[in-house]
Amino acid sequence: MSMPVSPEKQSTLSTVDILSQGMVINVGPQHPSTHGVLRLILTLDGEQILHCEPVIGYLHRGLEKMMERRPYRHNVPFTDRLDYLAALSNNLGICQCIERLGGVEVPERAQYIRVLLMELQRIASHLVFLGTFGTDLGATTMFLYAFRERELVLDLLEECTGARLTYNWIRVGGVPDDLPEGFGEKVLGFVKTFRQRLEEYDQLLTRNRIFRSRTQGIGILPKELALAYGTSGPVIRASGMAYDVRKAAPYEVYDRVEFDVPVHEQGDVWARYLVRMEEMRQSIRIIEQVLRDIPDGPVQTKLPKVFKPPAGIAYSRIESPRGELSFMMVSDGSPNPLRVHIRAPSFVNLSVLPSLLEGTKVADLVAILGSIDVVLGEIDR
Amino acid sequence: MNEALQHLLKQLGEAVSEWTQVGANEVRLTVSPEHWREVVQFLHDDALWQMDYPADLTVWDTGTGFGVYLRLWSSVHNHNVIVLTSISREQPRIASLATLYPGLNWHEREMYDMYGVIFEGHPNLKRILLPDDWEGFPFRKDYVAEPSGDPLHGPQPVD
Amino acid sequence: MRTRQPATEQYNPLAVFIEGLSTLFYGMLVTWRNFWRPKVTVRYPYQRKPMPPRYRGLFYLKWNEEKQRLNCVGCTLCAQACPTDVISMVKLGKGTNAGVSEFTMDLGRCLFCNLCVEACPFDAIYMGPAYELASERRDAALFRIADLAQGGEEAVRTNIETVQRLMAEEEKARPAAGGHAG
Amino acid sequence: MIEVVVQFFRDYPLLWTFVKAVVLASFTLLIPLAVIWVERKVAGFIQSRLGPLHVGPQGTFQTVADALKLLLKEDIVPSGADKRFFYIAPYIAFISTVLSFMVLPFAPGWVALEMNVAVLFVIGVSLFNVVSILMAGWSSNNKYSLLGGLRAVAQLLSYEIPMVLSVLAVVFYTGSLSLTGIVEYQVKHGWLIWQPPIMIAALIYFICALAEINRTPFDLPEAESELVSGFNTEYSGMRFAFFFASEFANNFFITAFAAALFFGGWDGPILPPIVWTFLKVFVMIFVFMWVRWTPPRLRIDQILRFAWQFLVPVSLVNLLFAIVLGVR
Repeated sequence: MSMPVSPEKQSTLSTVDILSQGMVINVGPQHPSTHGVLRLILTLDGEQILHCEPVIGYLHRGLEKMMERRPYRHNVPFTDRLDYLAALSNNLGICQCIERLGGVEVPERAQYIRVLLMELQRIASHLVFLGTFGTDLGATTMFLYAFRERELVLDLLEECTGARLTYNWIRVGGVPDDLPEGFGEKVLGFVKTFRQRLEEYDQLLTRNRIFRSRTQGIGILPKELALAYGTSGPVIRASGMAYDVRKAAPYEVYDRVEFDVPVHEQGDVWARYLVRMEEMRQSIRIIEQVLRDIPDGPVQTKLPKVFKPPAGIAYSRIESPRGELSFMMVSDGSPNPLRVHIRAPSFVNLSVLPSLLEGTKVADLVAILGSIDVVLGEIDR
Repeated sequence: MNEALQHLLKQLGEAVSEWTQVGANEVRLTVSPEHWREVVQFLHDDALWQMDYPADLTVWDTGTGFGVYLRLWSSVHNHNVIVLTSISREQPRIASLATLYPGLNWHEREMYDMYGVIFEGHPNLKRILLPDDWEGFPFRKDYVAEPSGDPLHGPQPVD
Repeated sequence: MRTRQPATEQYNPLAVFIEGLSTLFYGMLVTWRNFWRPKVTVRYPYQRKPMPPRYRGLFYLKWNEEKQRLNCVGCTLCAQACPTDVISMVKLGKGTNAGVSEFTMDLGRCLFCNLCVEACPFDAIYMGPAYELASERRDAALFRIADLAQGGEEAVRTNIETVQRLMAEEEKARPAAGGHAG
Repeated sequence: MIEVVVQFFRDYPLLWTFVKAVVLASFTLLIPLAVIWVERKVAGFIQSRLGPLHVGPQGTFQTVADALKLLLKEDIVPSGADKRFFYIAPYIAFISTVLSFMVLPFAPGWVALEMNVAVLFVIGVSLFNVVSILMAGWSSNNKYSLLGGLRAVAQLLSYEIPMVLSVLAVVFYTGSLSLTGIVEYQVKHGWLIWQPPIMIAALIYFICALAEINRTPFDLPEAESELVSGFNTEYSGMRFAFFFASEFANNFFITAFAAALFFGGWDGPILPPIVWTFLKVFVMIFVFMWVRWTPPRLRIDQILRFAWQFLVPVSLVNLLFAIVLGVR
């Protein structure tokens, strides 16, 4: 419970001595707000956090090693289990990496479909953030509302891909099948509802004074620190750095659609929240443009049965809802990769947590951790 | 990019054994492990590079040695640099960059965890994903994963 | 260590109180509106949502009514496409008319990734709409041919009979080529 | 026959009070069943769900089933717990609630213990609740419980003061410390809520009541996402049921108390008085739940700052107004 005190000191304990001892408290691996099996060893002074040490690895499955033992294209379903809230972006990441390694071209229509699915996925993932963040701060109703709308996205994705969570719907060289009949209208219908619902969220949560006082000025991540730690996604954009892979290194057809990268300067929990809310609006914009511009054509490139890319190193980076998701593959010319490495955005973003937490209150812990929005599946891999 | 690359080669010509430019703003450098820290420090400090964003660091097992891969990005110039090196299997040691880029701290710990590569000068080099008492480095190609072992505490001897 | 706590802005309790109360009321309007909205939940065991046609649930082996057999010819392409070695099968006969006498899927390892369905050139294996596959027993995850085939036990029996009959016919038609199997 | 019983109790008034106490105690145990069911339904409807449906019509017996489940559960005491305090804490919470029910006038004459200092009595016994929470948090030998208990005490004590001050405003206004007296005053002079200083007092009371019964935005003592479940983390089975019951009974009481203080108690046309009391209480409970399911929760320092920097001075000034305006 507290640090050991030597016997001679024990007799002369003053109030100051008692206060200077930290209480060590374990948050997780089973805790309602760690969003998975994350364990934080906190040293507390009352409600003040003196020190935080994250302990990860409870979900480690050795995916990277598993991938070394299988042919390239067999590895795509495993990536569903990385960031399970945005499985499609993992699929895209690994497929892009394999495509670069093997020099595979992707048909235009497939690229548009990929972007469409990616943005739907982003909305679904940010809605999970919104809901869990609301619960973390005590607004339980927000959770249900966000999940209600996420359900609409999942229904759409289910109709297109046939699965609700582990989609595995992006293949090396395209997507396995075209969009189902009438999918575009359904997406537009969803977009229409979702616009109104976003307004409602703003009314319920964003404008709420309590919510703002819980998030503003909390967990400030300065721009320099955000860069030096290599954070990405909404975390770095909330710190005033307009780093979005979709703009910095456009992939698929992101250079053909118009959208803004929301940036906030404050770097606090509030800014990270706002960035994600704004990103959902931008995703809607992208979806509408994609549905307008999508060309006809094939959706998949024919590939040989045994796919052997030439020896070399390739990497791909995409903007997953959590940040820069990067796959790196080393090929030695055989059907199996020599090495697959996954640069998980949550892994990097979480490493900044200890420095954010020092000196804050326990109650802010959940707000800060929630605002980083980690998924343990991709941290532990 | 070209100018910056020339500048780099002029300054650190002997350290960079191989370089290729990929696309407009990406370059791949192969360096010797002794110059690892020096090259990265240069990329970090030099005004033409300012590689301030540590994107990725990883290690792979080639069977005879370990390859090290570092990807940096510059928020100022939008340069991408991949720095590659290879280290021997017997002496898997390389200079740590964790003090230069705090973001590489966990990456280096993970690579130590999985490959047993010692990052010299790392402030807190211990296992990160696996339990502290795990034996061996499971991502090495010669690691024998015993499925009959206790999943929590590494491979157990099978009689 | 307390330096990280941000300096609070000019704190005017009354303004904060009024703002807090008004935004609370504003938010309560949202909850009030939702109070009267139709509910979105489904009373699951009694009510079910229809599954979309592409839904990837429990597998089935397609039954060919015309030929009175399963489409599967036991080519093991699906087993090769599977990343987790779910599928194993016993081939029956050989050549174009071959079939399977046993087809086992260990769904305990299955990722439901659809790769086997895509790999099948014979239109033989599909994923259906059934999704309640959880069980308390490990062996319940082992689906044998009779569990997978459309038509169950009887279809499997008919399938074997058909394939054997076809094999016999083929044998009869080309008695000279009997010796060397491909 | 009835006359004999009535005569018997008239001869032994203490026994009569005891009978009333037993009836009230069972009432205190039963009313949470209704309140919890309402809570679940309201929460469900607000959240686009249907709430409990399975047990009984519209799930009315769901809470009964849950209560039975809790009664049958194993009684677990954490090792290293301070057993005496751990055992006794839930009952203290419950008794404090029952005691406050004793002086509550449901209708004319429907009061278990007619007391001319009822308001003081309520304020006094409700503080037992704080003690029980501290006991539970401390004795559980769990850091989360301890943090929750300490938070709860800090919060409850801070909000007790403006609450008492706003109640005192009513007392000074009506010149009565008896709840029945206050209600009768309102029956004669109209509801107090329409008097300006009492209106502010009612608002302050409402906020403090939210804090006293640990409702969002003041649900810190049991902030699920931070402290697992706060002071009652280690409790299960019967003891948890008592905590739970006392919390919801408290919810009922605090609204009934407000009805008596500000909304004229049983006063109302046509319907019988007891119906009016319950009507007012359940409308207020609904509002409490409505508030509960809307905003996020505050942080402990914000809560305390709000109480000490805003509510206490405002309620003090308001009390002064009430005294000045109330003197006739």
